[in-house]
Amino acid sequence: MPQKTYRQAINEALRSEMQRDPGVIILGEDVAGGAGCAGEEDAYGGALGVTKGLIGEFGQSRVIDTPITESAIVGAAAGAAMTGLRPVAELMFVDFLGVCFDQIFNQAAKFRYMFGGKAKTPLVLRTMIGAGFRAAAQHSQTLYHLFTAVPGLKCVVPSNAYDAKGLLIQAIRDDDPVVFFEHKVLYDTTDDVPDEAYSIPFGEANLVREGNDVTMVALSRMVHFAAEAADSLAQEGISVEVLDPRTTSPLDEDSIIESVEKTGRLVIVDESAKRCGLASDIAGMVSQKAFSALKTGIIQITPPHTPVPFSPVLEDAWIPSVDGIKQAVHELAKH
Amino acid sequence: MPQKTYRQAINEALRSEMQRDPGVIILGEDVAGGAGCAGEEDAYGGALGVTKGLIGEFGQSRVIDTPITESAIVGAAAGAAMTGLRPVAELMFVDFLGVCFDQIFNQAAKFRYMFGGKAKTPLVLRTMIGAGFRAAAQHSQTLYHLFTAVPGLKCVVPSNAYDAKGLLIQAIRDDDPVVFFEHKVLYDTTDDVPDEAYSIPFGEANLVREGNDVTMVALSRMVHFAAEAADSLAQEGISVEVLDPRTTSPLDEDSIIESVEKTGRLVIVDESAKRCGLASDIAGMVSQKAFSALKTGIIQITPPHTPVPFSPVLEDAWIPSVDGIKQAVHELAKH
Amino acid sequence: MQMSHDVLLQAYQTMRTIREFEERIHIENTTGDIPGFVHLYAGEEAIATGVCMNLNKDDYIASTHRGHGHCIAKGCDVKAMMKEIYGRSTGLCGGKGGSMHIADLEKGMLGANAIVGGAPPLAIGAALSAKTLGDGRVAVAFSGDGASNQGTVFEAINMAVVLSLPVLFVFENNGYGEGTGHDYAVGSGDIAGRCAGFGLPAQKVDGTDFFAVQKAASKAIERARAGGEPSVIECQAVRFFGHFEGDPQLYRSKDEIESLREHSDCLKLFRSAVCADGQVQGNQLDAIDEYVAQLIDEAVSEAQSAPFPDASEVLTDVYKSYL
Amino acid sequence: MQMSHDVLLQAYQTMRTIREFEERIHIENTTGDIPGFVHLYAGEEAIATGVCMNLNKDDYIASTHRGHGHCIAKGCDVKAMMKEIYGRSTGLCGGKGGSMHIADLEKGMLGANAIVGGAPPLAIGAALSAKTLGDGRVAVAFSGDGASNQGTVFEAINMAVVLSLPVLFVFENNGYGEGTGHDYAVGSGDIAGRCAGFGLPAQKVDGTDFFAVQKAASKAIERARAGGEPSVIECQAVRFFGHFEGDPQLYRSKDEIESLREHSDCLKLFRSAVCADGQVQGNQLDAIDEYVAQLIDEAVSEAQSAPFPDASEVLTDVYKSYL
Ligand SMILES: Cc1ncc(C[n+]2csc(CCOP(=O)(O)OP(=O)(O)O)c2C)c(N)n1
Ligand SMILES: Cc1ncc(C[n+]2csc(CCOP(=O)(O)OP(=O)(O)O)c2C)c(N)n1
Ligand SMILES: [Mg+2]
Ligand SMILES: [Mg+2]
Repeated sequence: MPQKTYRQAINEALRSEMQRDPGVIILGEDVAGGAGCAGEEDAYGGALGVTKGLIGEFGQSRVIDTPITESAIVGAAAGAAMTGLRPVAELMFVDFLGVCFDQIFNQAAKFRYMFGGKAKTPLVLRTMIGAGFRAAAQHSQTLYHLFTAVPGLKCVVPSNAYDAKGLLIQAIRDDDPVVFFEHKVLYDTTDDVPDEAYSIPFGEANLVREGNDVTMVALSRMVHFAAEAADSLAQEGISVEVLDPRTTSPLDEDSIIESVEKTGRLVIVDESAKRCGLASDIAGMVSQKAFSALKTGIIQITPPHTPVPFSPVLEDAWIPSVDGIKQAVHELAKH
Repeated sequence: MPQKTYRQAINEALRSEMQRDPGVIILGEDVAGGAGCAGEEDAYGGALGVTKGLIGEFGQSRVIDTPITESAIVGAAAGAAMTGLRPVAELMFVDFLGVCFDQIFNQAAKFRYMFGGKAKTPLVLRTMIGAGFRAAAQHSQTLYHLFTAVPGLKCVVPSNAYDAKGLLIQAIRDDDPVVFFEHKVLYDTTDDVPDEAYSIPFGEANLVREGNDVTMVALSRMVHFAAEAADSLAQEGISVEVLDPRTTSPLDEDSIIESVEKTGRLVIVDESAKRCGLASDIAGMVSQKAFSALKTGIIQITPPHTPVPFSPVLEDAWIPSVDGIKQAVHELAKH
Repeated sequence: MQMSHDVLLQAYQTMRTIREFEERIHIENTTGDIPGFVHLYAGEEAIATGVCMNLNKDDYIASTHRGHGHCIAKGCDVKAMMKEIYGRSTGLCGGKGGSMHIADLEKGMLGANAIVGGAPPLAIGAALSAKTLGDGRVAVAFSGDGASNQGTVFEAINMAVVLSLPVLFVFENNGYGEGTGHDYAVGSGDIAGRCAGFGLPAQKVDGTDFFAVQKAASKAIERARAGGEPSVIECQAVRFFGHFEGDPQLYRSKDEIESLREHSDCLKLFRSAVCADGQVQGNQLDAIDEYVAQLIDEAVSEAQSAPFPDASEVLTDVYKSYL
Repeated sequence: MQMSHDVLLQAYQTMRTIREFEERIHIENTTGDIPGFVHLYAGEEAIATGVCMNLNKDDYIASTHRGHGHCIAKGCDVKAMMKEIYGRSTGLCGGKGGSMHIADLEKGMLGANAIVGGAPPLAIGAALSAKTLGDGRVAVAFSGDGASNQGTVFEAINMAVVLSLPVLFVFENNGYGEGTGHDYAVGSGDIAGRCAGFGLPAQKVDGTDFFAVQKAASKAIERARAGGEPSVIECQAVRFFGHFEGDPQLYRSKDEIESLREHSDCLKLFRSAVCADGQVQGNQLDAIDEYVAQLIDEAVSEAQSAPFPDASEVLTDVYKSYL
């Protein structure tokens, strides 16, 4: 099967859905780039090149460069979605939610409920998350917990190229508003990705690695750290099962509980917030629904309760590490 | 001791701190009301009358009516706080955070860290939370989880008039940005409130009721429901300890753990989100740090994962209830 | 353009329906039967009516917290609206929305909106749909004077200009944002003027004058429909009731409302204009008044006896599908 | 007002320092030693310098993602800045902020800002402090042309007008917001014009002409200081490098930068202006060039050998006090 990057996989998903459905449009800042300039059209193709090439195929009316105006971008997408299009809006960095959150959390997410079931809002908001680029406190956050908390939204956190394509196709076809979180450090990672369109249903965790001693739930980039830790632990004779929920809303509670019932031990590795983040969400769920299966306390591995620092030394210390994960499992395995 | 409402208590806290420190100013929409109108000054005194009377004492230069422009309000407060004032800004309903979140979560909250410890941002953002007013999906939310998740912010959730006064005075004197969440249904509740100024430190839970069988952690309005349920359960011979953390950030983990170590059972009652809310945050913390003390699973009682509905019948069903709490405890007590 | 007799009667009926709807809610509200926050549109009827009569059923409007008038003018069923305001299961939104969230997508009414400045970004989205699908529709966003200070509104206006979207932004300047005066809150005091700076035609009209509103709106909507060009209309308006029901209105002078009702009532002004030049007979309007009174009467009594939703419905309609 | 010889040399030195700082970072950046996103100010020196030379040390500025020039013009230590950009513990922010968050509160520099439109609301807050405390200070907010489409910016401008705050909003219109042209993104194409609609004086000046900027800024800042009146200046600017370091700049025409460097270099223009009328000798400027080259050289080598923070510092400076 062809090897493709996470970036290419996302681009392919967009292309195939735009070919399939003329109602799919893309809008955002520099999603093409070059509008109103003397040089090339498609000069950017998105800040990190994810939408490159689409304007050439679909034209300016479907790949729409906007001013720097996130409330208008997200609001326009929400309004367009409730009136017949399937817009894919781009919020360049999730850190910018602070200037446009209303349009997604109070508007798009709530239309259906407020209007008594009569609205359909098939909107996808693509956005970039994650530390690791030395991009500092306002360009490095992993904020999917803020969206996961919002009833009416679905949240997708692909950890690899294959999932990114299938989940994005699903997101675009979905009739509810979906926020799609792309981890910036993953764009150049590669995977087997079929050329044809395929979709991955929401709410179905991926079993990354089977194991019997410890269940490890990890999200987005952390899946790779978890798998690496699991490989290393396997050599010590500790068998770790790694689960990637792939979507945080809906969350595949069943698969997590089933695994915990097998292993009796749970570690959660997540780059979102230490407080009210996904790790505590999952820990809370398991401690309510599968308590009797637990042999020992649930360990959450998250960044500290601090902003993301700039200096490489500090940022590296901020991001959960493979070593930190292994240490936590050693701790657990004692029980 | 004089009986005062939650509303009066907050008003008194503002008045006493404004008397004490000329750097304390208030700004927000209709915090006085009547600016540019033919009728009375102080026509509103805040949407629900909380700041009434202050403009009379402190004048327009310290009680500042603003246009409807939340980013400018919160941003101005953040900018003023880092340059020598102690602004108390009002975000009328917390539901409006979507048009101004950037200025609090990316700016005010992060100054100190981003600037290497050199900034001081003594800002208080007062805001209204909670269902129960038939105010529907965009005016009834309890969103302190979104702020609690943000490193750099402190979050205060007073459940009664006495605490409201002491905690607000503490908030105004505090050198970090504080978000102060007032539950709209509590404004008319009364309590013994001393006339003089006093402060309540952050991160110290209030032991509302002692008990031995079950620990119940409840926040804001839910403290009253928890206490009512506890009273009723006491008559059945179930002894419930009720803890009110009073601040969600910092969170008094020690008191919660200590109580769980005594009772072995934990119920959390919270009006914020079911997903990534305070209930899962606390459950996750306990399941990591005090697992061995638990005799049974932790129960989270929250609203469902839906927006807040308008119709009284639906809204009443949405809000956690005393009956629901009692039922959960019966469930627990079986173990 | 001369309006036909029928169109005049229809316009009057719309305005009268809005007025009666609001006056009646004001009365009924005192009984405590109407839940939640209610913001009445009485006094501003000529605006919603003068604008929406230029729209087709499948054109779009996006409204405000003060949305009853826009709903009625866009053709929403008044009985279903009343039931919604009473929180009943047969309301337009099944009782889940209430006054601040009434919507009727089949009528192109994209919702009242409880967030000041919430609607304009949505309206440009509807206009973007129209442009992309080439279906010739247009969108209208209503906002208040207070909303004209909210950043989202300017973002929407600018984007409409940049993308040449078929949208009209209507500002209803009733002089107040809650209890804060327009003259205080709006730098320059000139909403149309500040909008014009974004590169689109912006006109000021007397919002108590149905004909003036209709004429300006018709031109703007034609322009949008023909070439995708956005525009702005600022309507000077008057508000007969408080900001919300229960507002003691201390910020207004004692005789302001009385004087407005006397001199600036768009219904009275309409009646004298059309009767003066003999286009319409007074008794034709009286008949409409009677018809409307009856209709609203029925709407209220039907709403009061309509069933509440079942508590289990709290869980439905969150997603089209979820797990 | 004629500027003294010393002031002219000082202005030149500031501009040259910014230029050299940025040109050198551009070179050093290719080695990969400089972490993260870096946005260079080269080409726009006359703006930061022409504005900030009218400010006192205790006046305030709030800046953008492209903030090095503003920092230097406001008097931040260039060596500490360079160390910050290299992520070192002795940097201005201890390595926690980096290029997009350099701040120096003691110099009234309230921070670069990685959120487009983030600074103007903060600047009005600083102006509110000045007004409340009556200390006669003023605040300046810098924004780009792209930022002029962000709602927060208009909110800040409107509030400054409403509250009569001593603040100046400077727009640096370098023609691009990332790879999107100003002509496309800014409805009406006239930033000063759209700002004027909010009720404050707004002027357009040539941002490559130090004297024009200085004159306009001086007037606006005096007005603010005297009576708390806000104003706007839009400066037509040029950007010599890409949006960020690493930007292939495909959206620009091939010879644009060359031509700008030839004809629109504010430093060259300054030199010929002051030398032409004999106010300053060319060799005086050459001496400054040499001094600055040496300074930046030291700044870079000192930064490169400065220590990184200790990993444990990740946990400090979140709160003044917590638990
Ligand atoms: C973002 C936001 N801020 C504040 C409010 C509270 N609020 C509701 S209506 C209103 C006044 C709106 O004034 P205007 O736009 O003039 O409309 P009017 O009520 O006069 O029709 C305010 C401040 C809100 N609902 N949303
Ligand atoms: C709210 C927000 N949206 C988008 C961005 C991404 N971004 C950073 S700089 C920039 C362009 C800014 O253009 P302009 O204001 O003209 O400033 P210039 O870069 O030209 O100096 C963009 C889009 C951001 N940092 N913040
Ligand atoms: Mg108004
Ligand atoms: Mg620019």
